[in-house]
Amino acid sequence: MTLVQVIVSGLLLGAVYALFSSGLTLIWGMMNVVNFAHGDFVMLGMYTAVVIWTALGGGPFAAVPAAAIVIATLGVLSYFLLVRHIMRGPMLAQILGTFGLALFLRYAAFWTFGADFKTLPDTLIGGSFTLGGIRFEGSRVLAGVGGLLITLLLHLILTRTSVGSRMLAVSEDATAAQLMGIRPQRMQALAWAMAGAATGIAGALIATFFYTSPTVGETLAILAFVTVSFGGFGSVLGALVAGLIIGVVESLSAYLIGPVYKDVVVYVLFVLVLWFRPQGLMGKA
Amino acid sequence: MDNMTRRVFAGAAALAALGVVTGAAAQQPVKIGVIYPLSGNSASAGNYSKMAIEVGADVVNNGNAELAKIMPIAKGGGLSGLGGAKIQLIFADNQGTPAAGQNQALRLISEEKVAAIIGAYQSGITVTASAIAERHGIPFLTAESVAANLTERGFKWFFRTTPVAIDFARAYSTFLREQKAAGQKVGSVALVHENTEYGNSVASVIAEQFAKDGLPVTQKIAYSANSSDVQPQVLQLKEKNPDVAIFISYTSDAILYTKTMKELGWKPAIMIADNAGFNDPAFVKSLGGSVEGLVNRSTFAGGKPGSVPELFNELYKKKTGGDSLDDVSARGLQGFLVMADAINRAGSTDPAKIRDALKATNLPASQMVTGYEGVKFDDKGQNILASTLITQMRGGQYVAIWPKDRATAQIVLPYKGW
Amino acid sequence: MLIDARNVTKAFGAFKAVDDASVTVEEGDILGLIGPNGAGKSTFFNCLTGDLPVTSGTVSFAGNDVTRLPPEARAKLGLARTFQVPLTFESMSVLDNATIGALLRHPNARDARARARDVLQRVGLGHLTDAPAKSLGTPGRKRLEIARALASEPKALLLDEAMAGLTPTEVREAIELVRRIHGGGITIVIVEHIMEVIVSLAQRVVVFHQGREIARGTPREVTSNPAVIEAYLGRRKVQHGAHL
Amino acid sequence: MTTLLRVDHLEVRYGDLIGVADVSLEVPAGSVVALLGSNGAGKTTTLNAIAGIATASQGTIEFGGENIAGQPAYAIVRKGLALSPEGWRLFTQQSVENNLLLGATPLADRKRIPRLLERVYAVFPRLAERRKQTAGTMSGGERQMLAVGRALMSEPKLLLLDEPSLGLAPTIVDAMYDSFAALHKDGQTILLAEQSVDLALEAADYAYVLQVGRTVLQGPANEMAGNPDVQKVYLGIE
Amino acid sequence: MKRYLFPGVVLVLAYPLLAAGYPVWERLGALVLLAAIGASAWNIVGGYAGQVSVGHAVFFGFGAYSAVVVYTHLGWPPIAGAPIGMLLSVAVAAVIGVPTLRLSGHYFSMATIAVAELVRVLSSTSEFLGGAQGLTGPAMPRTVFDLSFLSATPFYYIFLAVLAFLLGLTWWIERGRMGFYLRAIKDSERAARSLGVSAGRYKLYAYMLSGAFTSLAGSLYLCMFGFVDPESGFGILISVKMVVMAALGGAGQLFGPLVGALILVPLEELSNSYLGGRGAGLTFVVYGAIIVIIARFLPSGLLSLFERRSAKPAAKSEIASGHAD
Repeated sequence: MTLVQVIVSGLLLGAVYALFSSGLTLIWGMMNVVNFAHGDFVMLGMYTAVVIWTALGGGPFAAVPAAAIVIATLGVLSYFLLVRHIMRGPMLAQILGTFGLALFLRYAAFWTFGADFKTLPDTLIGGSFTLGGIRFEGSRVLAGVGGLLITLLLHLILTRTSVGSRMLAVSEDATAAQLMGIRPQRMQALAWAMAGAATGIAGALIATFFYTSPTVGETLAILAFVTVSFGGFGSVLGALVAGLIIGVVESLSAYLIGPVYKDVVVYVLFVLVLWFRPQGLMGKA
Repeated sequence: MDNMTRRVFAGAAALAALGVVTGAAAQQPVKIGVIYPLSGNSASAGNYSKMAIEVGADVVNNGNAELAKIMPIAKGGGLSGLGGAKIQLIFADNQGTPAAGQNQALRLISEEKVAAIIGAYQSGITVTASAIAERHGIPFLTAESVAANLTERGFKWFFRTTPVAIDFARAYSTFLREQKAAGQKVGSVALVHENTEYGNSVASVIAEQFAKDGLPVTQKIAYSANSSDVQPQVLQLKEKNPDVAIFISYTSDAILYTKTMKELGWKPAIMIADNAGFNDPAFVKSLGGSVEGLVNRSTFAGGKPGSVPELFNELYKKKTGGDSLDDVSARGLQGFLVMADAINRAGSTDPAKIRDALKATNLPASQMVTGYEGVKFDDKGQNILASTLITQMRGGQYVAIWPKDRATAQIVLPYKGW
Repeated sequence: MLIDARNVTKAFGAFKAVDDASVTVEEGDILGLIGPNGAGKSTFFNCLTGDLPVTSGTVSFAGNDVTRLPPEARAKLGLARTFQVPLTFESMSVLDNATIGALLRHPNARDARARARDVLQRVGLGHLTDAPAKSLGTPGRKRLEIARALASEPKALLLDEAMAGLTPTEVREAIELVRRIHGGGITIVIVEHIMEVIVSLAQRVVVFHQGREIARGTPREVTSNPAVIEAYLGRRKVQHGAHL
Repeated sequence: MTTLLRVDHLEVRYGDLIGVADVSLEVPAGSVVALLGSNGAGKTTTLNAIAGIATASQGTIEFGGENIAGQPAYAIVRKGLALSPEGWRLFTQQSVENNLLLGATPLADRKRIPRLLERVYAVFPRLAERRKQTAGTMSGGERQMLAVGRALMSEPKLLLLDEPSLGLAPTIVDAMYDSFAALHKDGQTILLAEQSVDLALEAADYAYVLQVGRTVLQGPANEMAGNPDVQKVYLGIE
Repeated sequence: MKRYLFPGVVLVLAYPLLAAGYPVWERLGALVLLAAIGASAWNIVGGYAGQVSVGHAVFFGFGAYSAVVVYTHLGWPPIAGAPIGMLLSVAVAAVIGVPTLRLSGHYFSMATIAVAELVRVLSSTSEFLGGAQGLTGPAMPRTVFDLSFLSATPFYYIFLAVLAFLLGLTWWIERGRMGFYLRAIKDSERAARSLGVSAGRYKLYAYMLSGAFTSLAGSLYLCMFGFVDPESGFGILISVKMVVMAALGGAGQLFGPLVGALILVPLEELSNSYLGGRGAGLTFVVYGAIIVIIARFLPSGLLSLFERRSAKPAAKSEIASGHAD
């Protein structure tokens, strides 16, 4: 029974990994840019939720959409002010620029909110329930299900809607997309907005069961990078599958081998995947 | 936004302090360098300690009538031994890296010409920063770093006021054996510790001590700090269901463990936190209600009205806008007071004289902010009177329950939790 | 036989770009590979050089089976090539580009550089040695690619549409250049759309259409072959007859 | 007949290379005009410049009386000028139908889309069979059909086709050219770049022949058909 | 560029004299050089060969740990561990490089991050390496070989010698066959291979060489600071700083990493010294903003400012027609 509990909690965790990785993979897929500030976008989403929820008394129903809007705006601003310019340069410029952005955002948050750890109150979704002998925590279920839904939604937007189709068109061949009357910059800005919104929601949902601090993005960023390259850059569905696998592998190895070794297991698995499938699980060759 | 008000308040206080110092320029101020993590992962602790030390300097420089009754250094008007020289604190950020810690130590010594240094919180950084002080012949006092080897380096300028792992281990062992005698079940003990310098060293010392004292450690769970998830660990605990669980964790993981144990509905009869994260004001504020009856180790536990800890705590609360002193900030403040006392007695800013004064330090328990039995250094620079209190969470704050002579409340078991 | 490709097929998913093609090249040949756009000649060409792995079939070069060898190993055996869209080393000077080729047989950079200078002189880029490669236009880049390949002192030089995008004067100069190279004892395989080039250069011609070989022979033979004319000029109505 | 498109002394440079040196042509509304020339003659560059994905360095491109030279491609296509480009440039990761729908992006009246889809499927029944298939898995001929179909989806006033017969089996070419004829009859204006001289001349009203980036021959299609100079230009035989 | 060389060399040699009596400035000089050694070592594979490793902390950590381990376990002076670290790093580079160098672009970067994190976690569980507590070098110098000096000036000249050797070696490589081949691989691996360049082998050579010198930087770091733990040895920030420094100055250029170090290290140290004590993270707000601004306006690094303008801007020339085959 404990094993089942471990797997369930791994799956829920994995869905959250998928959620906060989906924005990263979307941006990569659209324009070959790896956003080293992604973890800090998540962090700012968490702070937005904390501020709206507690300081302004908005509660969860205002916090989640507010985080989505704030981070989407941040994404669009980053695109127009920075990314649009550095994506024409060498790949190193992307690392340089987004790493600088990461430091800037992280310590701007530090300056504004202080170094304290913050947590959201347990009200509303704090409880837990038992189902068939397995315990579920409300906030994690919400985050896990939210993760699944948002990732699937992003996937559906990309594959089933005309705007998604246009975005994919720009990512494959921006010139040909122009021949269809599509403005590539608009679609790319839209991708940053969508990725930002997903990332903001991810932050808000994670904040319900995780602590918030200016440096929390670092912890999450490496996980997001691993999830995304594991699943294949650019594949939202790949991020979902990879997130779930990583979540379960982490949980199982922490339980069966020892928590210190869970990262070892995940990284070894990741390197093996890259060895046998260099483009990641669902990436395009 | 209590943070904002706090920041504004702190800024105003700093400006005021600056004004006082420049105003009283009759005597050269005595510069003390303070190295803390003011950015990076441990910045929260560093910033609280910084404020506590600022409170201490304010008391020394401007006096406090209540405290002056107990400790002479609080009379005000600066350091009497140096003709009323004020103390000027020079803070430096170690950024959480040993390199920055060492670079800043050198700057404090060579540019700021500080008379002594206090710092640097993380043991690894204390290693590198104190090495520079040693080479330059500047006294270095650490108030928090507990790594055992710090005092084993044969340094002549190094002092440590804080108790170390072995002190904690002895305290736990005695405390648990007393509970056993009182009829509590302590047949199995789980040690949950983060895989860091702090977590590993404390856990292994506890394990050794317990083995010596016949307390069975049945489970040892090491985990990586800043985890994204601790469910597997809690499930392992739930399965073995030990009578006693000791958590050695920083804030982020302390929050996760508390939340996860609540989620998974598991609690031991005696839950002990080894300070650190469970003492972080941020933790206490947000999760204090979920850990009712948690036994904690702390060197700070309020104190009776009119006592040194209580008086300092009030001053600190005023400065921070409501936050109480916690174990880390209280230890930092204690370290500062020891240093101020030594400089005062040295009657000089000559480092050698300060060192000699530190060596001659002999402060009684009554003058302690922390729960030490006093301060007195051995040849290696370790405070031999350092000891710890055991506290328990009651209604959102920690109260001292052990040792009996300093307890302000009776212990209540088993652990209630949420 | 210098190059012997047998039953080469290259499929991309369901699409067979090259379908069971066999071509041999004798030492000293100038072989032309022609065909309209989309005929599969470039794909076939890339199978010869090792840039694309074959789906089935074998390729051998100078007596070695090179079917599974990577391009660099084939280059070491003496197979040099140019690219349809020039892949010059953009960050380097013209001389450095050629030096990369020369380093294959002259590990010492000074020797290689001297050798590269010679080759640049021979292909008519002598006056541009110090110019940045990215300052060259397409004709210059194509010439530079030839120089680079020549500098590696190959047995065979494979030219992938080396003339496309050149003016008639430039084409004539390029043909002259290829003749000179051939005169130096290097076997040439040339993929080309421009019939003029093939007619004036090639000794033998293989014509591709839709991934298959549809004709082979001397240039004169193939240009009068109705299948070739149809492939090139499109479907011809019978009443027009053949004018060639 | 009014002139829908007028290109005057067009020059396009790629760095130092002149892709098109001096091309002038006119396309009257309702006509089919063929642009002939061997590979490298500048047909593709001319079409690309008209559609806005290559930049004219000299000359003017007037479409419906407005100079569109220098405007971005996405703005030009909205004025009613669609290109089926060289190399097809399909969105290979998306389905056949999605590719067609993307072609309809500039269309203001979304309600017409089903009818336009039907029209394309009628011209290329093969595409209807494969509407759910990923474009990247199709054969060359099918890709060509899709590229032409996609261009038709925006109901352009002027359709630019870059070598539409390339790589297609003769029967399909026939069917496609039949459909062009039908479109022509409906009043569709087409500018057609073709290597296949006879095919193009059969379909066209008027033809221009390019050589090395210049218009060297021009005339009514039926006159060009028997002109031996055309073959000389093509095969480079003097 | 050349006319700056002579005054530059004079200034570099005389710097400690100018800074004499100002220990912070003496030390700053040494810190710049140490950072430049690391970034220049990275530059061999990341800049010249264009393989952007974000996991070079692996080698840095091996160097630092080798130095401290020979002291802890054998009682040797730490510097004696430097050659061991270099050899070890060459071997480790081969083991990591063979699988990862097949990956292209960001996948390579991500794989190197993963490997570095893996090593970091493993090191924190190793008793031999002192676990998470880390290991401490000789507290007080026993002999001169412990390289424990009151002033940073001896370190300055040691680092300068190492950097000069490394840059000299890089310069020599740059001029030789390997340098040509590495740049060719960076520009177009396909074209390089068509000319007989064994791209895989040369990338691996560059990776091993780069690893060896990054390891040396780690050993020197340990000699100066006397302490290493998993975070300060194998932490991701160590890797990222090497990349950022080289990219900021100009990756793939001999003096690029040095220029980057000359900007970033003083910026970091001075902003920490003057802003850090206020404890609000202002240091990094400024530091981050400056990096963003440089990336935005000079994506190819500061040295691109000095590039000759004579070369016409690169225009992607495509052939007018005929590449549809």
